[in-house]
Amino acid sequence: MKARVYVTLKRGVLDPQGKTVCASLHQLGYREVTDVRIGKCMEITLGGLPRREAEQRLKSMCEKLLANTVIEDYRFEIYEE
Amino acid sequence: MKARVYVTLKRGVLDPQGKTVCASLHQLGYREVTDVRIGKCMEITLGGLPRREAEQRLKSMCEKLLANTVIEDYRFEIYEE
Amino acid sequence: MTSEPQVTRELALAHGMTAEEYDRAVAALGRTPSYTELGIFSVMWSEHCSYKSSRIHLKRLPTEGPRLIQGPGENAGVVEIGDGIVAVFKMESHNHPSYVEPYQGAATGVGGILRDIFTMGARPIASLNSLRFGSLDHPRTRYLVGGVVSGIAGYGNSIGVPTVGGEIYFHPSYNGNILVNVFSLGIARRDKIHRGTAGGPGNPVIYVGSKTGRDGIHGASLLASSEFDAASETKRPTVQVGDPFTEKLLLEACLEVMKSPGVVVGIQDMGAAGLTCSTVEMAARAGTGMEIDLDRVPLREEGMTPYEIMLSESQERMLLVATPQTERRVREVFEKWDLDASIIGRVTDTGRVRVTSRGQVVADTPARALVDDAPRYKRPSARPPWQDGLAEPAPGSIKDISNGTKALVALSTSLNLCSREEVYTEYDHMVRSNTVVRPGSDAAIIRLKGTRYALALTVDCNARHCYLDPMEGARLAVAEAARNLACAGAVPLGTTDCLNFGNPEKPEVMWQFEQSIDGIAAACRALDTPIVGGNVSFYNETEGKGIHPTPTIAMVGFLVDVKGAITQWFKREGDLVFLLGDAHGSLGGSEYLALLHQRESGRPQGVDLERERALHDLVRGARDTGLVASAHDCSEGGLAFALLECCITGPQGAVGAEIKLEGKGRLDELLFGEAPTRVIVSAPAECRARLEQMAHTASVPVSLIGRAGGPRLSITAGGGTVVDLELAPARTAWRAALAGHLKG
Amino acid sequence: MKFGIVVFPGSNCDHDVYHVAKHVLGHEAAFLWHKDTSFAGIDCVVLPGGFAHGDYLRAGAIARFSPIMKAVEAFAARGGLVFGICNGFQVLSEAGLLPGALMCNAGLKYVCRDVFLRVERQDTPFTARIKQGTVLKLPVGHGEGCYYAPEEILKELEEKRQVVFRYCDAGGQVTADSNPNGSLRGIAGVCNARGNVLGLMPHPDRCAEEVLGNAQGRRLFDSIVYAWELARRQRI
Ligand SMILES: Nc1ncnc2c1ncn2[C@@H]1O[C@H](COP(=O)(O)OP(=O)(O)O)[C@@H](O)[C@H]1O
Ligand SMILES: [Mg+2]
Repeated sequence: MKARVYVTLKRGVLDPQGKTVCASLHQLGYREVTDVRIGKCMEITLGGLPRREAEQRLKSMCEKLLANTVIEDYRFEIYEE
Repeated sequence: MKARVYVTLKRGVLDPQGKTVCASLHQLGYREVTDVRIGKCMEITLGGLPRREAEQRLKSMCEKLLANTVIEDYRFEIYEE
Repeated sequence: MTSEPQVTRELALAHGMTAEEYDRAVAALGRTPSYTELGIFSVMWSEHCSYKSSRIHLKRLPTEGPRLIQGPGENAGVVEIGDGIVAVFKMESHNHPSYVEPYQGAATGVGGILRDIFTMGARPIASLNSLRFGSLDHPRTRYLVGGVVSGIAGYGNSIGVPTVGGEIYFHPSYNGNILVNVFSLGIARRDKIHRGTAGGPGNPVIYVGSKTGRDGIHGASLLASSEFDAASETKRPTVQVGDPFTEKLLLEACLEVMKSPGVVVGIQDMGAAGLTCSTVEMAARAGTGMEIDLDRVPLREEGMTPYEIMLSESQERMLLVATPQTERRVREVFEKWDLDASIIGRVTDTGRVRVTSRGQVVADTPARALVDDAPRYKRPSARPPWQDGLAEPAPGSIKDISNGTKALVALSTSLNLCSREEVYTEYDHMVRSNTVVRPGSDAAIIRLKGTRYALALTVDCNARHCYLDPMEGARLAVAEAARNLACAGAVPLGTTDCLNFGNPEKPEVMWQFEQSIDGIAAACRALDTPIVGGNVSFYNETEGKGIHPTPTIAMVGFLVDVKGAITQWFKREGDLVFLLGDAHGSLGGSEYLALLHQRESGRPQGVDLERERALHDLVRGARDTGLVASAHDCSEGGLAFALLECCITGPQGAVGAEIKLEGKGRLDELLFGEAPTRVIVSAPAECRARLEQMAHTASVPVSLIGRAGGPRLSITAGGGTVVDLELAPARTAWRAALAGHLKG
Repeated sequence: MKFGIVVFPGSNCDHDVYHVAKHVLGHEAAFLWHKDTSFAGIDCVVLPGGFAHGDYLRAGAIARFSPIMKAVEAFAARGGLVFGICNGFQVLSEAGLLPGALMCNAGLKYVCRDVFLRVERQDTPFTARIKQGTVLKLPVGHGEGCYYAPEEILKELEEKRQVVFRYCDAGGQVTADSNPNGSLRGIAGVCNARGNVLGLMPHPDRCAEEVLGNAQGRRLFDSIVYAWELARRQRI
């Protein structure tokens, strides 16, 4: 079983990277881009747990380690390969 | 229109960050995790282009700036809000 | 426009004001404040911005000296170096934000102190930090250490200012309140110093730097002005994320625009309380007023209210006053660096700060009243009854030792005494290519390019001493900082402090604070090192538990010639080892007692400031005569640990020593007892007579205690070997210990 | 001779290199602003250390698109000397002027300390005064210095002797312990096939004077001057 975890900055939190990349895209001529926000995406491989339990475990991993909930939001999706 | 761009390390390229996160998860008791790979996920907002064109533009943004194709793969999805 | 809440007394209380403070605000205005005005009063009169509990005591600090150009009151202090060059420095705390989000809290702390320096027209060239964390068995400690250190590194490295020194200690009193104190120093031409004044009615007021967002509304000011409790988690405003890249641009642009005289009339960073604090303070300092239009403030988010814009603590922003003739130049420079620069208003002669939004006046407050008429409290203070209980005669029932090797190894690999290399290698301590003595000696030394001058930097505080005896602890902290400078070969130029305490509404905390102020004042006077500025951080308490009083002292020293720099480690086989100062130390308040006997008790040995000063003069004098190869301050861990440090801290590897100590009494006290006014120096054998002669003239005790060389440190006392240690493995263990502790 | 030092927004070691070129070596030096599209009269272009554009996204990724980089590329194509130090190396590799990529340090942390380097060849302008096999002590200061290239590129680099510096221990042995960042094959510096473009992670600019306790970095700059003079004499 695999999971993809997405960790993104909360709305309203400054994203210096995104801002800078956006400006750079403009410079390169991609004027159609109006905003860029950069986050992390993690691909996690997990041993066989029932889906429900896996969901709970992932939630707690995110809260404890993978995301810093003071400034970041997270979401994840579970899938079978 | 929005796009999500995922940039991940190529298979075979060592991902020390993923390894460390995996080890930390073990330490925290999440023994079911067997692998973690960490990549970037970018949320790009773009002004109205036809979808086909948007795809082409995004591809070229990725090749030029958003990914370093020596070490990274990318993929993206376009969606309307 | 969204209508603003009606201002009531209750709302004022919810803003952290007292009923009297609210009445005072109403009186200052002559009417009920608007919502935005209430926000302005509440932040300006918060503890963090107004120093209402500390101001009357800070006045006792010595803030004058022949080299002092700018004392407290500006963004940073200024002292003369020579040849028209000045040093600009200050220290600030960022304790609360760093506990909430360690990486960003520490990072934005560094960003803030750097802005304080370049606001003055100085280029920052070195930083220090002083960190306190809880014990390792507290579940959050490791996370906090990792985050804080990486945050300091992330910001400082990226902006290209070397972090050349600092200190880190662990103690359970910081479990719920870590301390992150950051110091930065810049240099400038004396005639290019800028100040935060809004002179010249009619002059344009220009906003430069990042856009304003909703981050940190009521952040630093409120967070740092009340105790921490579980509710702060929910009350907590959005944490600010630092953007060192933008700050680097801001730094370059500001320095460029300040280079030509007359372009900038006044400039101030937007730190705590953001636009509010900068407009009010700049106008108050100049005795002028200001009119600003919030519609012209560059915003990052939509729909921000005037209240939010005035109180936002978004990072990497500055407020600048130019002239009608120079405003174009300002805009050109900021455009060159791809930064926003927007004229948001004008200086007026009304003495008021008038804020409009969409054509409506949302605030109109007197400037001076907000600063000068801020409440000032002489809070009750009292020596706590438990204080006497701490002074129990130190060794008490503790059994003496017959051999010190094991204890020495334990100390050298302990969390508080082991090498800090694991941390400082994460800081770029070499960028700008000025670092002559890197972290790891008593003081860091940086050269000043284009001159022969150098500066020595150190930051010190032994909070255990301050807990056991706040007045003496503060004196000891200043003495130690000055001693560290002397051991580097430098004369103190000036001092900045960061006074970290618990809740000032508690009489015992206020007593600790007052005692510390008096201790610092006395020591700075005696050692000729005026206070050029500083910071007070109260309310370092969680659920009623306060920290050890921690008045951190950062001191800057001067070397006329960089060639006179001294380091602490033994250099050559065969050099003689001397102890300058009193041989006797005390176990009271020692690291030995705390680590090996879990006792924090006894009186730290006090300092005789006259003798301390004589010792410093002697070390520097001996250096000038070419008589010292190394000099090391002998503090935590006592004589034995200081000797071990002389042996193993050198970057090239260990140099051993054979030491013979005279001394009656307890062996543990002889080896590990602590005392101020002691320095270990090494010198070539032929220097002995002259060094002893100089010491006698200076009335400083001197004893030849051994000789450097060999692969071991061996100490004999009373005819027997009391320490015998092979240094190569001891050095490896000392270096690796911190990483090991932190890995857990 | 005249050094041109590129200033990107976020460059930090531009002044350090300038100081070495002008005040330590006594040669001419000029800053080249990243928005400029051309330069003239420069004999060696240095891309200095720092965090160009904050190193956001990837170190060097944005800087490579600075207008000045076209001119640097053309200069290199004409055989001009181009020296990327630390962030400069990252920019050159992102720009494709040097092979491979610089990734996050294996230890995940920024690392600032002295390392030892083995000089792998003397026949480059940057090492002309340093014997092959010499062990130098230089400081590193980077968070993304782990050199990576696919196996076939590594092979090619070795065949063409493009690896100019490797991390080693004090005795010159390339070991895992002496490698500060996990670089493949201990690679600390590579040049292009022609040998006129060099990227190096450690900082010779931070150790070019005795007052700083180490002047070994000066040997690289002396080499550059020597090679340039040699080339000029040959031209005459
Ligand atoms: N402990 C102290 N000792 C001396 N001066 C102090 C101390 N605390 C604050 N000050 C001075 O009071 C002024 C206001 O400080 P502060 O509000 O911290 O500035 P900032 O707005 O940069 O935070 C500064 O000039 C500062 O140097
Ligand atoms: Mg300030």
